[in-house]
Amino acid sequence: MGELAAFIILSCVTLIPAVVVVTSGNIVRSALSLVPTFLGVTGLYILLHAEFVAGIQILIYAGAITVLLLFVIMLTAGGTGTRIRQVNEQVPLGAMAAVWLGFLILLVIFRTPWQSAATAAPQYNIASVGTAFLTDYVLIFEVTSLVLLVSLIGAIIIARREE
Amino acid sequence: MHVGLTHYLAVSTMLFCIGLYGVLTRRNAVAILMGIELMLNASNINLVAFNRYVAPGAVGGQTFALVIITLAACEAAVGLALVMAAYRSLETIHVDEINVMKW
Amino acid sequence: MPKVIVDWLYVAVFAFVGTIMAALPLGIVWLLAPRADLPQKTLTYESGVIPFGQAWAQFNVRYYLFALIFVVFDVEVIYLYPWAVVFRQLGAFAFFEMVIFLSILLVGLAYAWRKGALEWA
Amino acid sequence: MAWLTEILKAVLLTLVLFTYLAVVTAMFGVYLERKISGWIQARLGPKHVGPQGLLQTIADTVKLLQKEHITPRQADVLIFNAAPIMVAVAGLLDWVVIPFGRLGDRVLVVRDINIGVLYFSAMASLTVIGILAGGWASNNKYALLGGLRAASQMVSYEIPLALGILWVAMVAGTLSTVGIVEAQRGLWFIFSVPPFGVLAAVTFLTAATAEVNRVPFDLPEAESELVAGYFAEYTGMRFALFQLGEYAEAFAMAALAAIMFLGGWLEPNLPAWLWLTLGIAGVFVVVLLVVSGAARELILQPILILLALSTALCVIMFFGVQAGRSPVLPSPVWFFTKMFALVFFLIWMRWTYPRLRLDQLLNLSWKVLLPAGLLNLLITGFLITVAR
Repeated sequence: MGELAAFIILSCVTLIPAVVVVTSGNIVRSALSLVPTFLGVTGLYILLHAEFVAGIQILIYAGAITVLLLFVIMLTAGGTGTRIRQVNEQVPLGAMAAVWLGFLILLVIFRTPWQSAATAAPQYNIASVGTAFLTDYVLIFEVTSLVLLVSLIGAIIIARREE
Repeated sequence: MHVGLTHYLAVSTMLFCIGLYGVLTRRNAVAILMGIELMLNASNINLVAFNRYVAPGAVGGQTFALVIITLAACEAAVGLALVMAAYRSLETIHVDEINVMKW
Repeated sequence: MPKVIVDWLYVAVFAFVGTIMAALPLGIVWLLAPRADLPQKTLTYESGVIPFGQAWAQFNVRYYLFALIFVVFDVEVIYLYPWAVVFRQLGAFAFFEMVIFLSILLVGLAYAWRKGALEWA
Repeated sequence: MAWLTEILKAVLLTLVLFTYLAVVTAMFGVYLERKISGWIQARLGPKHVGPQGLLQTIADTVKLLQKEHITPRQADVLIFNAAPIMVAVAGLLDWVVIPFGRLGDRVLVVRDINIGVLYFSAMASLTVIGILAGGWASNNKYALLGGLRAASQMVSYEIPLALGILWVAMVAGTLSTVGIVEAQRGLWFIFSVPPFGVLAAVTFLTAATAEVNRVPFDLPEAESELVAGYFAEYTGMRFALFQLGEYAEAFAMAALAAIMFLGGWLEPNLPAWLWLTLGIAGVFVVVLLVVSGAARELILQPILILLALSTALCVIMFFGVQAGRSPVLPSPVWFFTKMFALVFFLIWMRWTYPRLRLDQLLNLSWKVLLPAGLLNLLITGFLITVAR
């Protein structure tokens, strides 16, 4: 009962601001609406007992990526974007594509007999995630740092060109 | 009623489609990136939900969710650097106005 | 109820009730404070000079560079958290994995430093 | 209906904690700041409202409640109103994981979240969005510039802050704040693995000062250049909410530093003779000051008061340890002593160092604190690995 209520509330907290993100005519409001969406997703992670992922979600998505987006908005369009048309001429097409794809995926999801193994909630902790990274997924772990390095260098080169 | 795997998958599908709609209909490159972030979040919900319901003993899903968060951050950093570069040479960040291949 | 759920239930309640509590004084002000709309008063404050143009103009691109480097290193930090908790149990192997991880990233820092992305000029 | 009782308890705790923040950190914090600033500049500070001006900030709050809210014509009203609330709530959420002490088996903490310190830094990072939003929504050049400056400064120092936290997490082997305090039963972390504990503490405190935009890192608010920066357009209670968030966060940083490096609520474990020596030394200095007449100097009076208080503490501790009581004083006393000592330190720094330039500020973060923090982590990790 309580779980379902929490799930419904969190879904609304996630989905309603997400709609604002893609429909608002004011780009800064769009970017700020991302924050409740990300926090709602954090709540869903908590319901799934993935506490560490939830903490990272707040730290990276809400605390870093949103800030980066806001910076770029303020450095380029600024608030002047508020009076400029934000959508292209593909709105009906895009809406149709999104609804159709959503319908198909939902159909697949509801018709698939999922094998839910879990009945009792598992207890995850940060130590198991850390152990997984440092033993089973060590290659991913090291390659991640390469990806970070490459994107850092690439982004610096692109952003600083012509200076 | 019990909250099961399908509930999470349904929410994540909706989030994914909202993000897709944003990507398809926005003119502003930053807004398109926001749509992509929403889609990546949707995929993360899927990963963590599958982890919890299908393989509750392991943490593979959570690990992959972390990797996707990392990739999302890299994507945002590089994508937004491209936006800044485009803005400085073309003075616009609307993708339907960026139509030269060389400048 | 599992501990995780209770913990974060508290966090959610704190955020919700905290928002109400923070908005409360604004409501009290709405009741108590005088209101008089004068055109001069709602003018943007620029130390008495009549403002020109919009504030929503452009600023230096360097702000973006710092935000960019921040995001990359913030992501690096999220891998340090689980490592810090478990490296003691996993021994030397885990330690050297982190040394490799960090040295690759330090190359990035050195690159940014060398290219002057860390300068404010 | 277990969850309903939990929600009720949570609501009650929110009310308690919010009141604590409003009264102890915001009101008393502002009072302390003004009083100590006054002392350092050889003036009296607030004096007229209540004994020693204690009620000054309450009067100020009542005044602020009657102030008109001015919304600039060109502002984005919704975001303009939401931004101060967001900053205040982020300041409140920091306190969920701060343990105040321990009575018997109960730890006085709202929730001991498993990922405690990670949670703390995640919540602290939310403040940036509120500040950026407030600066933008004002549609004022100074406010936006201040907001951008504040945001770039706060994100720059978030990494060294996290490195300081990580050092502690590494040595303690846990992220829970209660676990971190318990791990310091033998030795406070500032003294462990010398001198790297001190280095981590310095990294953390520097980054924390910058994170809460205090002098010498107060460029975003620089009242002489930016007319208060991102809250230039905020009046009355909205302005007060920004201040509340800022003081809540500053105190939370001091509290976290006390928890991570100074043993939180744990009592210093010193032998009786040391307490006695400290006490006698304190009494000696106080007597010397009074006899020589130096105590009549205005600027020495606060020092005299602080000295007398710590001397009293030493004497109490001596008799307590002699009587074989352990712990001598209730644990929250120690927590608050340490926290207020760090708050005093922050205010003291404010009147000691000049404001940094923007390039110096960024250099300090990226070229000094970040490499130092990373090396500190690696060397300490190496030492711990070798010691095993």
